[in-house]
Amino acid sequence: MIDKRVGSPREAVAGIGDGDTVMIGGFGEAGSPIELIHALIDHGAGGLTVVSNNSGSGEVGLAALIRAGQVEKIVCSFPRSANSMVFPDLYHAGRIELELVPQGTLAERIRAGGAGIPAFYTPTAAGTDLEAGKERREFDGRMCLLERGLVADWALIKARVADWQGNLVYNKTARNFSPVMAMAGRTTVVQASSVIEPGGLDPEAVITPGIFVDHVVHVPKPHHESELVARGARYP
Amino acid sequence: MIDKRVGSPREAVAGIGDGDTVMIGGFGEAGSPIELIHALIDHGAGGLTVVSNNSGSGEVGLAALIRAGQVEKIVCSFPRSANSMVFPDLYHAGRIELELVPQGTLAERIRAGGAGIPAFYTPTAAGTDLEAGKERREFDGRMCLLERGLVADWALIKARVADWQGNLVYNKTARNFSPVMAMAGRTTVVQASSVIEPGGLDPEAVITPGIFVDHVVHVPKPHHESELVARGARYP
Amino acid sequence: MSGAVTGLTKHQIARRAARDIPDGSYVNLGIGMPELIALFIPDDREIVLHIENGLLGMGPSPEPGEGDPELINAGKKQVTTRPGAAYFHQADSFAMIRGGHLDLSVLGALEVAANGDLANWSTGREGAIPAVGGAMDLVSGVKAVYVLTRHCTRQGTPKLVERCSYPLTGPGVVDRIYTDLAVIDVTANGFEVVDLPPGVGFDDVAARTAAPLRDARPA
Amino acid sequence: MSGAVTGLTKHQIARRAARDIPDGSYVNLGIGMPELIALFIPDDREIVLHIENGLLGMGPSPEPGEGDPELINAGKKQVTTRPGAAYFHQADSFAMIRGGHLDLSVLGALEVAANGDLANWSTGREGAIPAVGGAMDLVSGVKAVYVLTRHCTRQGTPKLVERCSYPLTGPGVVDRIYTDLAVIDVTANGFEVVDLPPGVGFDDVAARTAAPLRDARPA
Repeated sequence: MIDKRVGSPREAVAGIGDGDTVMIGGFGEAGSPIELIHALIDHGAGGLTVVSNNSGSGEVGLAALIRAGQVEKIVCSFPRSANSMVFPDLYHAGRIELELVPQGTLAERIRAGGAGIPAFYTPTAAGTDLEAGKERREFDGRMCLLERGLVADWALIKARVADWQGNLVYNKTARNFSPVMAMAGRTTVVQASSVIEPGGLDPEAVITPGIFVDHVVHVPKPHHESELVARGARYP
Repeated sequence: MIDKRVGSPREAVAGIGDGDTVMIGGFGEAGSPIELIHALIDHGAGGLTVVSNNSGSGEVGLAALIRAGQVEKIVCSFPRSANSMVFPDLYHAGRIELELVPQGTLAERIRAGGAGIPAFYTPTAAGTDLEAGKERREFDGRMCLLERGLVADWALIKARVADWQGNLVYNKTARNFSPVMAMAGRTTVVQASSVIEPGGLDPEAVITPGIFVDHVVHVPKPHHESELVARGARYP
Repeated sequence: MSGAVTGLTKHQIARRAARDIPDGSYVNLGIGMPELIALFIPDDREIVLHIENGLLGMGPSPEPGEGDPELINAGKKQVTTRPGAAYFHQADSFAMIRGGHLDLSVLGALEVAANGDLANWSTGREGAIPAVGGAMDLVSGVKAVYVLTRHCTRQGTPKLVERCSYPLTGPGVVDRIYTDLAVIDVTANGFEVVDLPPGVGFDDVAARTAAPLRDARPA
Repeated sequence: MSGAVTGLTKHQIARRAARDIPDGSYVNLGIGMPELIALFIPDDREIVLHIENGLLGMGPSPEPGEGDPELINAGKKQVTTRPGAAYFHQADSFAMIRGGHLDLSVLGALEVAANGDLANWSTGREGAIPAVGGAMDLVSGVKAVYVLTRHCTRQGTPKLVERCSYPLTGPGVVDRIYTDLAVIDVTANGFEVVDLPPGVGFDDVAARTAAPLRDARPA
């Protein structure tokens, strides 16, 4: 029988090791697997490379993971937030490395990694400062850059419903990076608000097939990052 | 108002010109837009390059289009069929050109074309006869081939339900190439068994967003190719 | 420089731009002034709004208390959906952008150059946190790029220039600029004024533009 | 060559291979003999069958009259689904394959070489219609590749060879071979027999194999 359920966020992230690369879903708070991130803070693995579109807000979730000093490098399209100085402070202190990637190139690099495509060409960022160090090549009269697929040791994502086999559906724009990160993570962990028996999801409407998922954790009422930030919460 | 409905398959394909490239959905009969293909036969455009996974069966649908002499070249992964000599006869007579592409590379090239990726590297077919003429390059110790994105003047596909804006859902394994062809066609025509008002599809379950679709034709009871072939039908 | 001139408010700029978006367009509105365009789409047109974090068919802001923190736009504000909406993941969203499926991207600017170069992601200032988001993808992929911006900075420095001094978002990408003082096309011959609001003269605009300007208004 | 020997039927070969597929595996079964494996999955195991035309969770053939011509497998035969099934498009399906997400691909063969080279898509014969389907994607992407085949052709020619004479599907890709006469691992040292059916001796197999063969059966 295929049953990918584990009992707690703590168990789900227990295998993350120092120096691992961890993809973390979400665009802002939408889709951010905040309970899994907090479990990773408790777990304590350090020297991590985090791949995530943003750098977190307030002092919870991803911002708290960064503040805890566990993140050595972040691969990111928009590491600025109106309400968090965690990343800027560490960045200015030279204590965290940033690889800045255009959002669409980031998404495509993650998909490519998950799809076994080692590299692709894109016109995005050609002729800008972000082409530094990248191979340039013209196709059909347009200058393009060679971009590499991204894979990660772990992907931590959030879903609305998971079945025991790891088939997933998401909630609205919280879907964002999660389906491609699920593909690119060697081990993919999902926290789902609802966990059901196989057969409960319409096969036509499954967004992430279970083959991409390793561990399913039931987190019935996940925190909303904006609510935690609004009331000045800190983790831990 | 956005209303992409047109009155008939004939109107939907009327713009196809001699020498155009036409992607045609389907894996075997599943997803093959047979009424649109028959309309293209009636329309008569010739010198076409067809991109499709197979070469048709019997003497209806894609096989009939080929037999009509309208196809100059086919880009295809599996142009053999147990019950059709249409393609083999023309191929042996030197009257149709074949570009043979592994199925996954074909799907990825179509997606790449639709996604604005001009080229990508894949390990598929490296070290085989199908690498002839392709650029080789090693990534992470694996030999890969450079493959180009594919776009087409037209994509002809079949869906289960379309709304007026062109949002689509499919039927089971008839989905196959249609979503990526919808992306890669400059003009995408869909025949749908059911056509409904916008708002009738669950936004979480839409497979092809309407942005990829240009014309929607209602074909309430599409023919099944295998049934036509079983009774020896020919088109026209 | 000519004397004081009163141009459009930011809402008026957005309204002016909205007038030019054809019925049936698929449009991405950038954060800030471009977002305001959504308020001014004429009733007789259906424009499908794309947000790059994964939605086609964005509707207005929710009523207070009705929103979902997981239904947000690129500016991370809560939004709603319209009939015909569809959700998709980031790679599919940027396939739409990069693949040229969107008709129009409307963005803000730090500077626009007469050759269409756009700078809007970084001041290049020492110590600033670099952050690019989807801007480079949008300008390189979408069929047409409009810029909405004040004609000059708060300090009065022209934002329309011969050559950008800030790092580029993309080279040669801007098609048209809507400012408080003018509607300006970016052409092979540089900036061309195609429309002016009441009370603004061509010379007022030329005096506040740091690049040659042609008057291309219909006679 | 040694005398007549009776090996396994094709159903018995499929049953033997099914025994070795671990619980919880994601598996793609090629057209022909590999398809038969689906009939012999032990009751106490859950194996998720992938079909490259867009389904995970393939079930058995439908009852007569119950099938849907749009729910077919790669061999274009009608199938059903199991609880937990999911449909997806071709690019996503081959992302699973190419990205190394499937545990096992089981394919037929024209020839397998001692270095793991597989030939199964073309006889290279003049005038044959070349057709490759998903075979090259499968062998280059999936974590493990098993071959199910008769040990020799109908003419008695060995299919396990030093070097393939037919065009390759992929170089160095085969991990294990199940034939009517043996289970053979492809190792850095070439072919190694790991199991024999009752009534078949190592020498019987060696005599019908056109490459060196080591006996690696557990003592």
